[in-house]
Amino acid sequence: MAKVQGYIEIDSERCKGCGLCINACPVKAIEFSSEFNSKGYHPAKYKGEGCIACGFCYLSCPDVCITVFHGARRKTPVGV
Amino acid sequence: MAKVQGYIEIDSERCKGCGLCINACPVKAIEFSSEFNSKGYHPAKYKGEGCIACGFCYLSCPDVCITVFHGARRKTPVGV
Amino acid sequence: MSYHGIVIAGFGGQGVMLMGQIIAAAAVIDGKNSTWLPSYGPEMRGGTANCTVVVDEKPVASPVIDTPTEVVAMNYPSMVKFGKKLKSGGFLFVNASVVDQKMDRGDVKIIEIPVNDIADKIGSGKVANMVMLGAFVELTKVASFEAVEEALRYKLSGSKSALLPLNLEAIKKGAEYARGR
Amino acid sequence: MSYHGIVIAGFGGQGVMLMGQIIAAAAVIDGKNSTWLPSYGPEMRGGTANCTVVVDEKPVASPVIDTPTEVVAMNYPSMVKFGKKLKSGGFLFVNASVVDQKMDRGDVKIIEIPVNDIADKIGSGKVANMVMLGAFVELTKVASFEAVEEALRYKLSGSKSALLPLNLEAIKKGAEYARGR
Amino acid sequence: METKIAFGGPKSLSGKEFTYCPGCHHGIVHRLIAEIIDELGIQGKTIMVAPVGCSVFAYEFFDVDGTVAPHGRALAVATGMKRALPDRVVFTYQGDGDLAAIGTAETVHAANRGEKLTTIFINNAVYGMTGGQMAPTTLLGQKTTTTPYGRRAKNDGYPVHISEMLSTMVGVAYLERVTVSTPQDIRNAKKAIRKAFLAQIKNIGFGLVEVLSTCPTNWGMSPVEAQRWLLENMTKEFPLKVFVDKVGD
Amino acid sequence: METKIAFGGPKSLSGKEFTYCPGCHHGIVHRLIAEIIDELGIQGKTIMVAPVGCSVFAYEFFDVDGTVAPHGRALAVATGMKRALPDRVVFTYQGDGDLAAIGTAETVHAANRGEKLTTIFINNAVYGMTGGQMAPTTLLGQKTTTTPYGRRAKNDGYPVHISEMLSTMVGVAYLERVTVSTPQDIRNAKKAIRKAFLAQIKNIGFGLVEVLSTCPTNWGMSPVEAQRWLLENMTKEFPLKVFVDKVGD
Amino acid sequence: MKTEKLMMKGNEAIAEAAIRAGCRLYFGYPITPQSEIAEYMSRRLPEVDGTFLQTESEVATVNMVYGAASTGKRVMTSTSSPGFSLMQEGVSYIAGAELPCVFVNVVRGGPGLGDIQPAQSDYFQATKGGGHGDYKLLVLAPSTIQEAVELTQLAFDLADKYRNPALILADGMIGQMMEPVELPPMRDLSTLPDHSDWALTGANEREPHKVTSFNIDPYGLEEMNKRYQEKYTRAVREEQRWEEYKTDNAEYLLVGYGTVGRILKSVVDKLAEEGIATGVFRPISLWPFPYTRLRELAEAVKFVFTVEMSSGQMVEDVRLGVEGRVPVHFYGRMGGVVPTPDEICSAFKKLL
Amino acid sequence: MKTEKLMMKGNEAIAEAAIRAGCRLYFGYPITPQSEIAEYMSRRLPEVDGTFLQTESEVATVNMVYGAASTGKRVMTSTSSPGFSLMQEGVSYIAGAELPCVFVNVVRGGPGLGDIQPAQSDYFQATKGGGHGDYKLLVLAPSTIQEAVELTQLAFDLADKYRNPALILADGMIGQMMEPVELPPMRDLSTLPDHSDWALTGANEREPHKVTSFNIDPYGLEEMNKRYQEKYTRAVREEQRWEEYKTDNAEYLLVGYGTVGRILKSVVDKLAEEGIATGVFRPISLWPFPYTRLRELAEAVKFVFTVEMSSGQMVEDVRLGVEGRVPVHFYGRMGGVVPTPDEICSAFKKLL
Ligand SMILES: Cc1ncc(C[n+]2csc(CCOP(=O)(O)OP(=O)(O)O)c2C)c(N)n1
Ligand SMILES: Cc1ncc(C[n+]2csc(CCOP(=O)(O)OP(=O)(O)O)c2C)c(N)n1
Ligand code: SF4
Ligand code: SF4
Ligand code: SF4
Ligand code: SF4
Ligand code: SF4
Ligand code: SF4
Ligand SMILES: [Mg+2]
Ligand SMILES: [Mg+2]
Repeated sequence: MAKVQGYIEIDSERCKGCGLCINACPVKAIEFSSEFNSKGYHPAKYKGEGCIACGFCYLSCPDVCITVFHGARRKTPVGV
Repeated sequence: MAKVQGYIEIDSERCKGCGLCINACPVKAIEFSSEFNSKGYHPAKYKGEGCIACGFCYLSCPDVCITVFHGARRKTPVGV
Repeated sequence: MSYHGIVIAGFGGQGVMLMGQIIAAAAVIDGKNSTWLPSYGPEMRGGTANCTVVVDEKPVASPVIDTPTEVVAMNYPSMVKFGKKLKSGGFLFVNASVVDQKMDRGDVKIIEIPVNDIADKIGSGKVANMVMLGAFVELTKVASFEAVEEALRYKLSGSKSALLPLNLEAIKKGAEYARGR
Repeated sequence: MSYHGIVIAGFGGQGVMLMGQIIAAAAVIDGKNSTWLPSYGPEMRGGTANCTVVVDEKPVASPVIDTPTEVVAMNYPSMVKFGKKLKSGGFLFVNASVVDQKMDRGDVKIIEIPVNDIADKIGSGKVANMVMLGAFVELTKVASFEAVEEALRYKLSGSKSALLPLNLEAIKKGAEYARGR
Repeated sequence: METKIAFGGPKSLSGKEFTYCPGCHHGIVHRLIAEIIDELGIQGKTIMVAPVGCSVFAYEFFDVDGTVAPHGRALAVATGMKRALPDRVVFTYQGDGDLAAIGTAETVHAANRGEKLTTIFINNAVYGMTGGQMAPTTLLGQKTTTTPYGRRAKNDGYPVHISEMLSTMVGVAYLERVTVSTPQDIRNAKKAIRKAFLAQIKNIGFGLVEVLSTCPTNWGMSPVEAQRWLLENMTKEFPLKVFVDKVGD
Repeated sequence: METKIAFGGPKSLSGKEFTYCPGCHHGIVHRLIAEIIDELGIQGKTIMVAPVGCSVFAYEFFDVDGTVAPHGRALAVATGMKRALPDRVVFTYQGDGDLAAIGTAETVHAANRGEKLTTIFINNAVYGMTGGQMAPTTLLGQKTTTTPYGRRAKNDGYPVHISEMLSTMVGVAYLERVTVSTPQDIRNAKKAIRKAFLAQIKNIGFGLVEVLSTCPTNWGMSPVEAQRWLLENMTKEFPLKVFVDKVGD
Repeated sequence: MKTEKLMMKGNEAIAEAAIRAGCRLYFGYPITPQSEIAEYMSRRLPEVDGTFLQTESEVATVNMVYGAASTGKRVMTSTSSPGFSLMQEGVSYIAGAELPCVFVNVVRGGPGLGDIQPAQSDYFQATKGGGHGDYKLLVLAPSTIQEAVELTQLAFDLADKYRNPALILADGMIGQMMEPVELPPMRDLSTLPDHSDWALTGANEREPHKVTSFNIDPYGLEEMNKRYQEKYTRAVREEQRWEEYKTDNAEYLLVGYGTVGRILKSVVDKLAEEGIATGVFRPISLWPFPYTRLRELAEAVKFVFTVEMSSGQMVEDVRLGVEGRVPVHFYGRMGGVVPTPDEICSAFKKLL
Repeated sequence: MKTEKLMMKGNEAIAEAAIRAGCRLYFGYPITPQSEIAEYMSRRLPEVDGTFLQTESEVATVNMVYGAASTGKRVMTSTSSPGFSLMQEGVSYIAGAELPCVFVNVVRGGPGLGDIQPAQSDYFQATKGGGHGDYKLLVLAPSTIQEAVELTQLAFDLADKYRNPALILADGMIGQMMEPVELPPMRDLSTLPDHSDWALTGANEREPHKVTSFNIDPYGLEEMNKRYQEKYTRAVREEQRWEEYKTDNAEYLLVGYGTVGRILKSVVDKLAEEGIATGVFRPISLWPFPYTRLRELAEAVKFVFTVEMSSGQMVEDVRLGVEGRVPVHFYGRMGGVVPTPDEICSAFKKLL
């Protein structure tokens, strides 16, 4: 089976920087941003490549910040 | 083993005439009195013979009315 | 007399509660007002039971009474306890089948009815309370016998209706005995 | 000034509660009266936290205050919320490391201290609150530095005593910065 | 052959006449408990906690210090006592309404904490004192004053099995279900009660004996019929069994 | 290859931001419940009962009718609702303090009656909301703000095993213990929650899912550490298991 | 429609009145002297497609009532003193969540386990708030069985009108006594008030409803409290109820509620025979207490004499009403003892 | 003996004061804003051979307190509003069984779940009887942490003196605030009152003791109630406590307890600056309420102004004390809002 291609979007304002998505991602495609969000957290951020759309990050996120997409990245973001 | 000889005494004022001792006695040595006690019950009464001191009546009596004795009947009653 | 303050008392199981209820209901059927107030509480199991019935032309103010106008004593302790509260000139009904002592009051009318004996005679000791009821109604005129019958018929409806004739018979015998005293 | 009504506010985790407790304790060590009153409630997790410290020569009547004489704002929302309640002529201490806007009040003394930067410089951002404390005590004279040290020593006793030198250093640096403004 | 008392009333009973209905098993169980207290020689250091239920007067029937707890809370009251006086022997005596309905939480947690307490649990499948309403342990189909059409699982739920439930708990040291419907049963019940006290005295944990009991009055049966009904029906739903025994012999 | 959402937030959530601490499992479980409500198409007939605990605001987080029950009484409140509206879907969401301490009696009796209700039980071994006190489910040796020397069985009793206890009851239709500490666990948990809802919808009986969850804040760990601690310690005391399944597939 | 008079026990009459008021949900736990309410409901509710559930405790009961009431349906429970104490947390929640429902407390002698005889020693608990927080129950005290029937129906209507729990405060005498009673007709359920604007019934094609007493923000919670207080102010204006007996030319005013209230009528009659002009003021709504009328009446008498089956609880409200205008005296029996007309007469005459 | 002043949180100071008063048994269930009492006890009691037990609920708590108190030992629990509501049945039993023990209710905004901010809306529950029956708690309301310490100790002594439960009625502010406090020395346990004449300790070489609130005979129960009432009458005579501040030449009397009581001092000072002579009457014993002194003071002022963090509860006792002599006005904040001195000043000045 060919490797699925995907990408994710993270609602960085909603994110609390808990790191559970980072911990869960099998391909290490997520990292902490060095920026703060308005809550004062370093939100998680997609590294921009490598996502295989496995959904682990979505499953692990306690704050429903992540949307996972099949296929190639689009420029227009898709709402949660 | 020789058959044990025994007798029982029943506190007939305390007795509520429930009949559990009568039901329990293996040798049918207890019966209801035809008299009333002051509570208005027909108390249980030892038939006067046959007791084998098995204690079943004592065990079954919910109102602690019965004392069971080993040996032959004495004239002077023994307190509970 | 239009006002009756009645206490009916006895051992649990002697049917004093039912007696009171029938009187209260019959009075209402006759167009009067009444209250029936039981002593209650399961803790009193095996002890004495009593109820207070008030019958009045006006709405009943107090269902508790100090001095009954009539007392029905189905056993000795009840006679002692309530007999002495009885209003002067009032009726004291005593179950003579079980009470052999006398109440020492000259100012009241003492009616002794051997209700258990009468009941036994018509076939069941269980209707001794109805015998007393018959005597009571006969002498106090607290209600009409028609109303008593209707009240009883209501109580003994359904599966218990077979018991009605025996109960009515007991009431009749009680009334007869009272009349014949 | 013998009366101080101080509000210290910031994000949870910025150490505003401890700051207030040290001030209150130090004032008591100096022989004054004080109260420390926290905003409380776990439901406020992640939200802002604040405490009110009242220092007075007389016993403190009200631990709640309408118009603080001093406000310490460790973040922007706190500055907005409490800065406007500040008494005319009072002190507004602002954590300049994280607040870049200005409070629009000409009638109060605004003291901006880049406490995180100063704390970072001495090795730990965690003591930013102590830097602010140093500056605050220096300018308000709410308590003596000896008393502050004693209060801190008490708080950081036992296993935490290793942290004492760093904290004292932070207080010193805060005071120096305030003096040098 | 010398005349001597083979069976006589225990001295840990106060001698007050029981207020129970004729043939009610409460009395038998009282006597067994008192015998055990006598035999273990603990009368002077025993404290009893009576429930609210027909046995509300039980604190008067035993010749030991005693109190009556709010309905269902006997095990909380007993916990307070035992924590205050760890070297005394504290026992509760509770009905099925008391222990298995309103007192469920206190029962579960005292057992689970392994409180060094002894509980005698009278399961008579009915609320005796208040006039025969459904108990948690009422059998399916059984008529009571609040299940006039018979207990229906759909509306009223299933009989609660307290011993089965508590048997999952580490804190429990002795747990047995008995009855007192035949002389042999009574002897067994006494052994169980002894062990439930020993579980406390030896500091092993919580001891409870569930006694399937009759309520002739509210079952509308004679005492002898009631025993028969119990043996035929209740023991099917609630099998007699040692659930936990950490006491040994 | 077309772009499509593989995983996105469920519509039965109100969209309000959760008030939980970073990394707290409450949020994951909320999402799973909402997904199930979406998938079963029951949003318009579901009523939620929130507890008192960190999830006290949960009735705001779901886009369904809701209320918050007094501490521990969610299942009594839910019973009242369900008896009034038998064709609605009513679920409770409760912490371990709420369900297994103060709410023990209500839990046991709702389960035992076989109420057609669904309960999600968050076991995080601690009282989250009030600041980290001991819960009934706190592990032996675990330090909390009321077991500063670690939980000692002798004084504080043993961890309570709710699922084991309820598994003895006839009224229970679905009962499983899960966790949400790995993606695989989360998938399992979702299946369990679905079945616990189906137990209600199909009128079989009471459904409960116990979710072993983290409380990073009161455990004093990072969210990732907390998950690890849970998998290493809590699952030993509380093994993951299907206890009752009358729902089938 | 049945209008003939039936002899009914108070407990059963209350139960039947509730059903005729449209109550189809009853949750309860047995306790003397009111278990007949539950027993009656267990027989009768299935006949009218209603639900009777015997609960595991009074704590569970009050919360089931909370749940059922939150669906907007008419629901009731009944208990006696210790049981109502156990319900206090739930009662406070129900009031805070503004849910209509009806409680019946058939009071018995206290405190603690006490006994099971008629008493009035739960007046404070009923009227001042046995639970925490600033809430009130609408409290109605019947003195006859007929009135118990009427007030039970009124309780449901007031509960709906104010979205607030109502309480029938009776005593063992009212519960156990039989009296002739005329029952109202069966209420058509479709005529019951519409609660679809707030009830929890599933958010189908509408915004979700939330029912709660919770507000983490004190200013928000204060707003909620203001809403409650507005309702209470309205009730104080509109719901004061009482009965007067021979107050017209009375020189002395006797005050008592419930069972005592009717006994006092006998007392007034007895005293009238002796030429002493007294009258009875019998509060029917204990909350809101009928201060207004009491104040008026008090101005016209020499003193006020309050009788209770308690150590003196309602007498505080009497004092608050009278405000020192004339002396307020008190006579009480405790522990379940019902005072007789004679003893009240002599207690009264000692004050002359 | 340690006499230096420590900065302590109210909750912790209360806990330490209890231990120093000889309390070695604490049962409790966490609830904000007083969980620190339990937490402190869990750390501290094992150090002094005492027992801390976290219970399964407040219902269990109050009954464990009952059990422990029945052994004659000093025992305490603490809770906040909803928790105290749950304890009401048990409180009534404890009062009925005449057991000494100490409750602490750190009141929060209600009703229902409400919030967790400081409030005074449980005054009625505390003073009139939240539970059923004719009983009273000895209720003490501290306004500083130092006073919380002293009243905690007093509470144990009064509880023993009257064989009656005592209640510290505080609020979230007292519980959470830190203030300097001087702690009393540790009480020698052997000096505690002897309860061996009634306590349940095992009937070794003596007649068994029975502790109960139960008496199936109403006349017997009435006798028990008379015994309670005698104690209460004595307490009314001996235990009225209050503080006055600048009442000497006051033209207006401000009345408030606890937290409000101390805030009122600021108000009086502020008003004095404006030349308005007011004084504060601060009840310390809420039951028995210090009616006697209030009545005296009320005669000398133009009106009385009562302030509470409630919709108006203690104000009823103020009215009962003042008895219409002068007007009684009220200002209250609800839901956990603490009034500030300024707003009270302006509310007051509107009345002039
Ligand atoms: C709080 C409270 N609720 C209810 C009651 C009434 N009540 C007294 S005993 C009892 C149940 C008794 O049944 P059980 O515990 O089974 O004991 P039994 O009488 O059958 O031995 C009830 C409900 C009460 N006294 N207190
Ligand atoms: C009657 C009552 N007692 C106590 C409390 C305080 N309280 C609020 S939440 C809570 C426990 C929370 O723990 P848990 O149920 O485990 O939920 P978590 O916060 O861990 O999710 C307690 C004791 C309360 N609100 N009401
Ligand atoms: S969907 Fe899978 S691969 Fe893609 S970012 Fe999330 S966890 Fe990583
Ligand atoms: S799991 Fe969610 S909240 Fe946590 S870091 Fe990732 S996106 Fe943020
Ligand atoms: S001891 Fe045995 S044989 Fe003798 S009377 Fe009793 S039961 Fe019968
Ligand atoms: S068992 Fe006891 S009470 Fe029953 S009849 Fe025999 S002696 Fe009497
Ligand atoms: S009612 Fe039942 S349980 Fe109670 S004493 Fe009578 S027989 Fe025994
Ligand atoms: S305290 Fe614990 S349970 Fe509560 S929100 Fe925070 S992490 Fe979650
Ligand atoms: Mg039973
Ligand atoms: Mg938890």
